[in-house]
Amino acid sequence: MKHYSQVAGEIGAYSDLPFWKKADRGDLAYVAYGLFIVTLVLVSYALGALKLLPYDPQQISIGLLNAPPGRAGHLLGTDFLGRDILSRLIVGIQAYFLPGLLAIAISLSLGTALGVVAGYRGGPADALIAYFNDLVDSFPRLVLILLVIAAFKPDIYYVMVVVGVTGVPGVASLIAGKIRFLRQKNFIEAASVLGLPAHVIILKHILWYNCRTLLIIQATLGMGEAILIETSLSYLGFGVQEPTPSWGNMVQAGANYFLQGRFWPSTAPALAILFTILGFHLLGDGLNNILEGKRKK
Amino acid sequence: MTAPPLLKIEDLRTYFYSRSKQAFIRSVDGVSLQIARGETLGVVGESGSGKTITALSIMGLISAGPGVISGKIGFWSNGIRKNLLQDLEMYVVLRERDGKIMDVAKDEAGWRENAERIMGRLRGKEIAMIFQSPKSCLNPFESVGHQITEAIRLRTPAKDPKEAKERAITWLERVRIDSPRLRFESYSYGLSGGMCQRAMIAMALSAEPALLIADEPTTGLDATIQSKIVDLLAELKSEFGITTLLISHDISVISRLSDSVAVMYGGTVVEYGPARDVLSAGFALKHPYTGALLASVPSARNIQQKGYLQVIEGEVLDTINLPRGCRFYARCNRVTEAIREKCASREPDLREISPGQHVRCWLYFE
Amino acid sequence: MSRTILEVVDLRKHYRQRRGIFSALRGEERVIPAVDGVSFYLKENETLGLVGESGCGKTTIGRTILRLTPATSGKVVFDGQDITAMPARELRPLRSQMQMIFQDLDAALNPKMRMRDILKEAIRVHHRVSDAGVAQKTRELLEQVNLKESKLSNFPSELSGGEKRRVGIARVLAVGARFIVADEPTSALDVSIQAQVVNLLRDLQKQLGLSYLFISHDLRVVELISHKVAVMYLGKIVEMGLADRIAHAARHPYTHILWSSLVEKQSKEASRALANPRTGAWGVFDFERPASGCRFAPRCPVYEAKGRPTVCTDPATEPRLRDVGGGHHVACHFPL
Amino acid sequence: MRPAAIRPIALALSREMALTALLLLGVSFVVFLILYLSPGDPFSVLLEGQMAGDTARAGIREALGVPKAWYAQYLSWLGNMLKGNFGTSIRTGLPVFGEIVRVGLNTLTLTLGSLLITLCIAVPIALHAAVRGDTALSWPLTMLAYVVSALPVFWLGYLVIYVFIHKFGLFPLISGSSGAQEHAWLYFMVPIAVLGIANGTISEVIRYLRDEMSRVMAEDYIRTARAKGGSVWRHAFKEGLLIPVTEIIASKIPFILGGAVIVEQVFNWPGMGRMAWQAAQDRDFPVIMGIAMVAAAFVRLGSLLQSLVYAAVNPRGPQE
Repeated sequence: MKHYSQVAGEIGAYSDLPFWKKADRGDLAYVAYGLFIVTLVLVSYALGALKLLPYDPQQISIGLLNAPPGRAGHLLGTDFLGRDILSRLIVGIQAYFLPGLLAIAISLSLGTALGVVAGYRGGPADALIAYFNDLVDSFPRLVLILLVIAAFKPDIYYVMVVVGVTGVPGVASLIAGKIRFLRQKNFIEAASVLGLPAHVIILKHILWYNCRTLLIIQATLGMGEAILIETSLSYLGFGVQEPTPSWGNMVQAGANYFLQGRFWPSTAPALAILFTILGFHLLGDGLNNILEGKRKK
Repeated sequence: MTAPPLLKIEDLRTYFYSRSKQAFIRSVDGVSLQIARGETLGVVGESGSGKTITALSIMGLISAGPGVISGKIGFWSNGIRKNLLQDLEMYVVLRERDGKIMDVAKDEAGWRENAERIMGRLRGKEIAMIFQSPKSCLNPFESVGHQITEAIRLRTPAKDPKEAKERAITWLERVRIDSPRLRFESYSYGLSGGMCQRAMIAMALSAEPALLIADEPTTGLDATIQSKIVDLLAELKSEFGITTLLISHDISVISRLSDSVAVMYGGTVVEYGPARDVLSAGFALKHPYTGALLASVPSARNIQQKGYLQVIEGEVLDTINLPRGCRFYARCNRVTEAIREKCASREPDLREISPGQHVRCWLYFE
Repeated sequence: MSRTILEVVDLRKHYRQRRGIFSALRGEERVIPAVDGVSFYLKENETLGLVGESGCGKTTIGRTILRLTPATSGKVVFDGQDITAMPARELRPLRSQMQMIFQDLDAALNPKMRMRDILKEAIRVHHRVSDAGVAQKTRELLEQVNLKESKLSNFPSELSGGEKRRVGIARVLAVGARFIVADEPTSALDVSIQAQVVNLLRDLQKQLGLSYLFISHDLRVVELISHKVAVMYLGKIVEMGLADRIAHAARHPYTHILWSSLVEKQSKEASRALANPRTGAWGVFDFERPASGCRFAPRCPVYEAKGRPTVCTDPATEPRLRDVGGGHHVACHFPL
Repeated sequence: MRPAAIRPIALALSREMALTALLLLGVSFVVFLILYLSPGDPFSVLLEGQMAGDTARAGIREALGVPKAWYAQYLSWLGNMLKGNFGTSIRTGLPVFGEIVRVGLNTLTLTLGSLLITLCIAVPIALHAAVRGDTALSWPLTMLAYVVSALPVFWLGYLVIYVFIHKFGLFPLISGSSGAQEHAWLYFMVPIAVLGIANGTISEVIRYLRDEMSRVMAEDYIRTARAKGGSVWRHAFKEGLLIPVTEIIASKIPFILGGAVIVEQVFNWPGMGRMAWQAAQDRDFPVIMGIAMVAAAFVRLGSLLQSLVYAAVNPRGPQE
């Protein structure tokens, strides 16, 4: 049985309902979880940068190899060299946080610029950008990164420039699509007939009012993507090298001890990766459903 | 004994739920209508009056929740006598608060199966329907002729493809599509709006239905094409004598084709009677809304004197915030002091004030 | 004697339609003559109705005059100044006087802005106005288009059709428009709301001396609101004159058919007299191969009745708009 | 297939071929550019293994007649590649093209297999959600999809290896090349299953298919089909399922190829991905450049399929 009920006799205007009342519970849960993860990452990044850690992530203690969580004050236990897993996880964020931001910055700025040119100008610019998009999409991302690593040295910032550039087509086509939608409704023509100069139409009406939620969502999804790439690379041995901790190389190091039945040193960072990426994905989708409007069934 | 009406709708209610406003959209809020065999009933009303939702409820094409929640739809056709909303009450639990339905619990999956059992053989066979914007009503990936043949093979004894194709072509000729054999193979993007609508009409009538529902068949078409489609419907009506439920916001289309007319406002029927009375400006016993609607269409007199159009103040009723009293009270200009209190607080019911003429207005009730 | 506010001379707008990369390489290019040599003038405080079936180019004329799409050739003179090729900077002051109301109710409204901000932006687009000035002007606009003050904080999605159209009009008045191209302003509205908007447009014309180019396929509304009417067919004006003469004393066969197709006026005899078996194939404009000479010939009953005279289809003697008395212009060799 | 349908397909095919050629040219240029910009002079890097001194290398370059200008180098490299000569691998000295073809097939099966699995999981869930709407089952399913697509695939790989191999002693964890064991097909299937589930695209694929399906179910011509009493599936299939699935195939192949690199590493799977990893490790340029080209060709293959299906289904011809 599906239940529908109306509480109030008189319904106020739609706009004075605060947005969390209008949104549906599932999306609110997504956004809440996402925001929790983002704050956790920010706090950990700060802690890591300021070196305020429960233990020194590099400090080896022979007596406590692969200790289970909670043993001898190590909240999350220790790894195969007896180093505290919690501190290493916190420091592990350094590996992807700033590079991730760089990747997002590149894909959003370039993507928006190309999207606006394609959407607003149209014609040959549109075809050129479509070609650029196809070109970037033709490369499997990891293969392109391996190529860059082979040519240059495996520095995370080079990699994140590549991740940023390969994120550009996605953003560009979303922005161009939004502009085409507005153009279809003659919105852009109505604004220019009124006398609004082009830069006002683009910056204020198109980007600020109609594209800001879209860009926030792309930023969250972009961060999730950056984490996935960084952890995969450090798993492949190209990311941060031992002994500095990164979630990827912690999983990889811990995995060797599966055969001895010790799962935790590899599972802890894997769960960290899982929950963080999940957080960013849910935040992006939740915001999208609330702000951009879920497609009504 | 006059023959029983082909279709009899009693107190039909179809609601939708706006999750963002957490309130019911009461699209159809107690509609009662009937169509005699061979007659054309015109339903006129503005957007949001519930005329299309009524038609979709008859056909059982409402998918959004909660959908049809109460009412009876009696259907009598050669040999079939059925209530299309058979034991709906078993699937729906309604709770009212001060006269308005505030809670609905509906077993939607259960009702969907039950409705499918009832309507399965009727939809497309006994009752056929054509829609607005015909170009988007045809499958863009299949040729027009093929879709008509499918209807024929589904709903008529002509199962063999070749025979069905021939029959489809004769129907294309019948709806005056030029060079039907060529058009048979063409796709909807290659046809004009007018021709798509003719193909839809052919598709609907090829199953020889007892009842044809036409929902805004001429809206969106050019003036010259509109009149051609209206002519075609008139010819088919005189030739086949098919019972039709014609829905439109264009009063001239309704007056041209209908025998009796129902005027809908805010999800209810406010006036119902023979077309020549309801739609003739001179006829006195008329619901204020009908009168105002007729007056707001530029008539020859208006145009002659370049006079102002008689306007109905205010906005079209929003079917979420329904007022307590008569739905048209806020925009009505014939409220007299004697009935103002009743109009504002109690909703009038649809009563027969003269033979065949039903009105929902306190003005005519003592 | 009211001044001429707008004059259009031999306006043309041809769209080049490329089929695909390959056809472009082969230079095969289809030119669609959307507007093919249109001339008219419009006086202050006057409304010119522009009617014709969809696809006849009436909207394109409106957009070309307002320079939304560049004209292929011809001249547009606004208030005495030739604006066809005027650079954008110079055009800007004039721009505020020439405005457009779009068919799509949401065209003028940014879906994410409240109505108050939409009007404030329109008021401030051409000259700096203090906050108090804006508030005062907003109240004035609301009163002119009779919108309730309470609606100021609503988003466009919360407004009804009629309210959206009125905000569109208020926005146009805010910049001080004197000439408005109204492209199908009533077609997306219900009958009762249409009547309100038609009355509103006429009131504004009386109060502010506005002049309208009223584009619509709703003949009744055009007849009511326009002083003069121009009938278009396949990119050309085939008849132009006073509104009631066009409606009741049409001289061009197409105009007669258009007005006689008004459903309720159509008595059986009128339609049968002009019915032409081949007119069954209405509706599909054949742009690719427009008939030479008079473009209406293939569907014209008079051309059929007169035994298909070659004068109609010979490109040299293509019928030109000529005055048949009392300022009434027709482009037909055998006016009714 | 109606004869009339051949023309749009031929048109779509020729358009796609031209685009693919242009794109592969672009890819080759990007690959060369990256190489050219790399700190070491590409040729000195190439010859690093064999020749020690700078002067010696300069001599070699003259001898080989290696042109100075960068575009001349690019053109000669491109010319060789078109003739099938992708150069020789620095590490193995074998012609790159032969190597790539040998392992390319494995990666192709791995990629297409996992794509198939992703679709086999995603399509039923999406259809269920589109037709039934929100049911008790749909929330857990979407949550599971989210978790699975956020899962690090290498960790899952290790876990699966441990469970399948260590626990059940199914097959020894040695290089995949020895096909003799009796459970060879299982060894073959596990990586495909792992990549199919954990390639990080499942939740997006489900959402895209569900949205497309619900959009089509709400189209007018489906309502006509219902009103006609016809089968909704027959009408909704083309636009609601066939085209979105080909869209997914074309757009997701790059992601899955990326995932393949990792899965091949985890499972010691003899594929292009592992070779690319190896080449990156040893800075073995010809190999990595060859792999990039072939990977790009794979991706273009996907979009070729997509535009073919679209042209075959949509009578209007290739344009939107």
